[in-house]
Amino acid sequence: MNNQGTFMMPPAESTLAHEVDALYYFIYYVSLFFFVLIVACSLYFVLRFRRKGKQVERTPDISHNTFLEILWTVVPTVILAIIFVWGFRGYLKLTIVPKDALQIKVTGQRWFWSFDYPEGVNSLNDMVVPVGKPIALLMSSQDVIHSFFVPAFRIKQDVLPNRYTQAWFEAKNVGEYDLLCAEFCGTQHSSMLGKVRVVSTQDYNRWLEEAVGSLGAGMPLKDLGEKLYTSKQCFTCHSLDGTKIQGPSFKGRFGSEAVFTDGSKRTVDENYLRESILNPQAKVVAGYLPVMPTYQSLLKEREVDALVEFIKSLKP
Amino acid sequence: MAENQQQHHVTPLWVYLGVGGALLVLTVVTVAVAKVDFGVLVGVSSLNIIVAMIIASIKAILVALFFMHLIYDAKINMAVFITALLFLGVFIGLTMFDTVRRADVYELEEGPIKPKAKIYQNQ
Amino acid sequence: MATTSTHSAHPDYLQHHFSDPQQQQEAAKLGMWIFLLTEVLLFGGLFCAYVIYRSWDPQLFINANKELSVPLGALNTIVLITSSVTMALAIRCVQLNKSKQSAAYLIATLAFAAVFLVVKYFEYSHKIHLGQLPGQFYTYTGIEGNNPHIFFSVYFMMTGLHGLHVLGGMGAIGWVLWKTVKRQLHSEYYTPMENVGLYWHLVDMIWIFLFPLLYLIG
Amino acid sequence: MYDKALPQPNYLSEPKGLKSWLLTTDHKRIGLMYFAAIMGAFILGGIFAMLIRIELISPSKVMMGADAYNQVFTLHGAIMIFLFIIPSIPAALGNLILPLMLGAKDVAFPRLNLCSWYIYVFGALFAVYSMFANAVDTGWTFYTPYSSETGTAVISMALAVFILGFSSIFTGLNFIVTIHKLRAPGLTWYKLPLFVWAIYATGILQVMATPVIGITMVLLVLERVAGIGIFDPAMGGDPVLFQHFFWFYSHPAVYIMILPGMGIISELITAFSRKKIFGYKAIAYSSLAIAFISFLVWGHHMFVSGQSRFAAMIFSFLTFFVAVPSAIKVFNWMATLYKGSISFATPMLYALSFLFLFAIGGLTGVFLGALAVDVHLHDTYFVVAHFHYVMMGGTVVALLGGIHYWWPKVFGRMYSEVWGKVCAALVFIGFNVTFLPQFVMGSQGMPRRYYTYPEQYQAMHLFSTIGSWILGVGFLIMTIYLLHSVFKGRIVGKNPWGALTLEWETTSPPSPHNFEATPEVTHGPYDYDKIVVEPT
Repeated sequence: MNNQGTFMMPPAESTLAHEVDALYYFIYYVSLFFFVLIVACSLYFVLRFRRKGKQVERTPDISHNTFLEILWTVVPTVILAIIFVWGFRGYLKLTIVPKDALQIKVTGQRWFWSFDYPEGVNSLNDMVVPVGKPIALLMSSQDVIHSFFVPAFRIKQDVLPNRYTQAWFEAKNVGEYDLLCAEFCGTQHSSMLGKVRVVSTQDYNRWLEEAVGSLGAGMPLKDLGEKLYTSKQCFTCHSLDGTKIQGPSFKGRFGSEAVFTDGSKRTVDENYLRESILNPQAKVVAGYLPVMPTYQSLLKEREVDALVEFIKSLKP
Repeated sequence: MAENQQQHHVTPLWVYLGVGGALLVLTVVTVAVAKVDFGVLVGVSSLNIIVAMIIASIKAILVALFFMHLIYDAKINMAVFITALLFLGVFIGLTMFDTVRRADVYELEEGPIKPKAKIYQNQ
Repeated sequence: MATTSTHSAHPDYLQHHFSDPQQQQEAAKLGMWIFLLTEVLLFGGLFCAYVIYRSWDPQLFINANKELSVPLGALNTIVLITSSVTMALAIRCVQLNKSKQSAAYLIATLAFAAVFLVVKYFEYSHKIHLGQLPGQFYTYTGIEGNNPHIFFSVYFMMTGLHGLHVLGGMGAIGWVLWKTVKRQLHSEYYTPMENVGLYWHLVDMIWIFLFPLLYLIG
Repeated sequence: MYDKALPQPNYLSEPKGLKSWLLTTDHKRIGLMYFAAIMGAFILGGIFAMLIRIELISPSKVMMGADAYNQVFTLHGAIMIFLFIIPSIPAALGNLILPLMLGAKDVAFPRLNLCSWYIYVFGALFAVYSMFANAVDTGWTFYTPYSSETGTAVISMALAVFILGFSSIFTGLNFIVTIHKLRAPGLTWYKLPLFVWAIYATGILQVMATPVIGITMVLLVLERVAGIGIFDPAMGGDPVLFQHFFWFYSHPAVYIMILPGMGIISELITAFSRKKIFGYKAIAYSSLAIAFISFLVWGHHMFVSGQSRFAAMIFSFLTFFVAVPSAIKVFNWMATLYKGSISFATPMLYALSFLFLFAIGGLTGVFLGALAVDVHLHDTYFVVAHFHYVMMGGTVVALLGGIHYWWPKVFGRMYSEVWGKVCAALVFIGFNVTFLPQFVMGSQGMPRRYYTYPEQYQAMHLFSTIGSWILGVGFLIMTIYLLHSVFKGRIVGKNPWGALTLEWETTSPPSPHNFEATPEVTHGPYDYDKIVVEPT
């Protein structure tokens, strides 16, 4: 059942999406009916009773019509009551998380999403979930309010810094769906995008093992560092070719002289790199804003070493 | 619109002194009552706050009616004052609908995650 | 100014667009009451913050409340109530054309207001000395419960804003006192004093609610 | 057609001198000064709007960076709302027309009226200052904790809002007392024009809602300056509480914007179909009903903000009650057209386009009121399109209708009818072209306040930008012919439209004291069945 979505709505990919669409289109057609009624009536009256000629004549004394007024008060109220009840029932289904859901911890922070799986796997901006299984999202923010919004699943929930909020969905089809931030959160609010990759259960399990596996030995540090450079979103702020984005470029960084905002100087060595990863606000290079979030809980010991190795390997 | 004698209402002296005395007595009462613990009424944190509020409301009504001449004045002024209190109640009441009922479905949505959000820890 | 109102004498205090003094006084009083409505809702925001934070952490409010001195609060309440009484008597005297007595009562009201502010000054300096201040300036360690500074944020916001209104009230009373001494207010025209009286009674009424909420918890 | 000089004495020419204008207590002059200030704010806000639309032509950078874009859309929102649309109809047209409609010499407190204008200018200076002191980038909603930690000039903009709030309170207070106390003899409540009922309801809203935004802004400033931590999550505060404080004012504020617009539409529809209003009491009481129910529904702005589900249900339920009075009004206006004698002067074109646009705006509000659908539509371009349809399609179109309707009364000269119709068409077409595609973008999932956006919306954004240019052209031409008519327009008599409300019984422009003798009210405001007045 290919699901292209309609003119007004994106593809309905979650089990509840079609219910939201059903209510949307019910309101849409009721509104269309009343809108056409109002515009047609007004147009007809305006053309039928337009002023002909210059002379001014009296108009009839129609001051009110009790029946008509009761009608157009009661009918809208009844329709609105129906919409309210339908909307509230849908809302409860959207927000009450089913018992057997797979729980993923979502953390929103300034300008990327990080997902922690029960098995200890962490991925940034890229949530891999099995198809046909309810997924519960336990969400919190590290700094300002963000909002977890997946149009295809029709779910949206603000992510608050001081409280957990929850959302859930069950994807119907395998595929890749956009994840956006819907609450204004600063400079890169519009590029705080992510992907929800819905895969078959086997692929999901294979991905999980491979992800858990990569935590352990096997890959040489430099290659692991290069993989982390992309998967941990370093590329959004630090380039490899010398261009300045939100942060200094990694190209030829190692061994060069760094001048900080407070004017002090220091050569870039392993300790400085390690400290800048785990505690970025400690020493901020002059000309840059202290907006880098801490990776304290996001990187394992081995991953920090891998990143340092990778940065060291980027000769000028 | 003839220049009739403006019938400004002059409140008799004993009314002012009586109301003043009543207010002072009520202040003493409310301080004394605060020391007595009325125990906990179901649903409300403690009965003390209700008693304290009742006494304060009596004092406020006395001030409004006699000192602010609401009892002698045009009814529109009374209506304005009551509307103010009504909508103050609406403001607090509806906000409480949210803050008190946050844990309706899930306990974890109630209290703060941890006293300090991460961003401030390393500053 | 050709006004068609029948009576000849056009008192100086009557503004051109009102037809008679009665209408002007009622308009002024209604305007004042609407202004008092905005004051009630301005303080309402703080009362709402108080109620919400107390409902979240009642125990913290009870612990923090022990730091406030009830005698000083009660003294302030009595001082403000008597200042309300003297204010009401001042209006009564001006209605009976006893300007001298009215001026005396106004001075008494100013005195009581000053006493109120002095007591507030002692309370604040004591808290500043101990470090019981809102937000980041909170350094006091005697209260257990997380974020005890929330109580003092609410306390300083409410009593601070109320103190500002007392100060503003004293300015207004001073202005009315000057007009009474200048014989501009008399039994025919005392609207300014009446409106300042209304404002002063509202300031007193807000303190009547503040006192039990902040000082007499649990 | 007689081309004589303007009737002397009129409030425009006498007394003379700049000082007489700056220290005037004449409600008509204060109204004109407000009108000038408001149109300046509208142009400023409009420029920001055009910048946004140009930037959104393509997902990548067109002319400004992300920070600049965030500041531009914030300033567009803040200036348009606090400096233009809230004071526009009550302060400008209300000051000019309300006392005339009541047969009064002036508002109840003329000095307070002038003081509220100066407070408005003082607040506007704060807003303009914060524009140049590295602007504000929090959106006009100032949500904490972002607004309490961003480096931009949030403090001066918050103080601007705080000060502008007082200007709004004093205007509302002034009008409520004026309507209660200064009605001409014989002018009972049910003989009042519906514009007066609408201004009365708006006054109630201004007076009761604005203090709460005042205390909210004070708390926000203290949060940034003294770090009191009431809204700061790190110190035990709750950002959702800020949203409650903010929206308790901001939802009644959207009714402060639309109610006066509805009042103008009642005047226009009756005057130009020359027919008694259908359901006078229904429209009058629905204004008051909107005023009171609007205080109960603010939570529908926060359905997905982490609010409790119980509160979400209560707010959604109450939101549907606030929709009913608006629907009643639209049906009553439509019924007024029945068996009228309808002329298509420019104000009537604006009234008819109001019916069309406000119907769309109101009906799309129902989408956002239904809980399940709002979860998908919240904070998307669907919401942007909804509130532009109601605010611009509703209030601004009604304001333009009101400006054209009372233009001869205020200046004594008539604008060019041909250009008026051209601009009305341009505004109508440009508006729809700009905002209709945004409904579709929004429901497809395009979030609000996005500097770059997914590729699939590019065509619709381009279409919308072209619409904004048509709108811009429409407003430009309108400015030209209106300014031209102030000096060279055809001079008109007392009642160019043949309407029956009191303001048309005095000269245009009116004398400094409005009426030679206090008018005796004998007939209702819309008794077109009893009285025929020849337009002069």
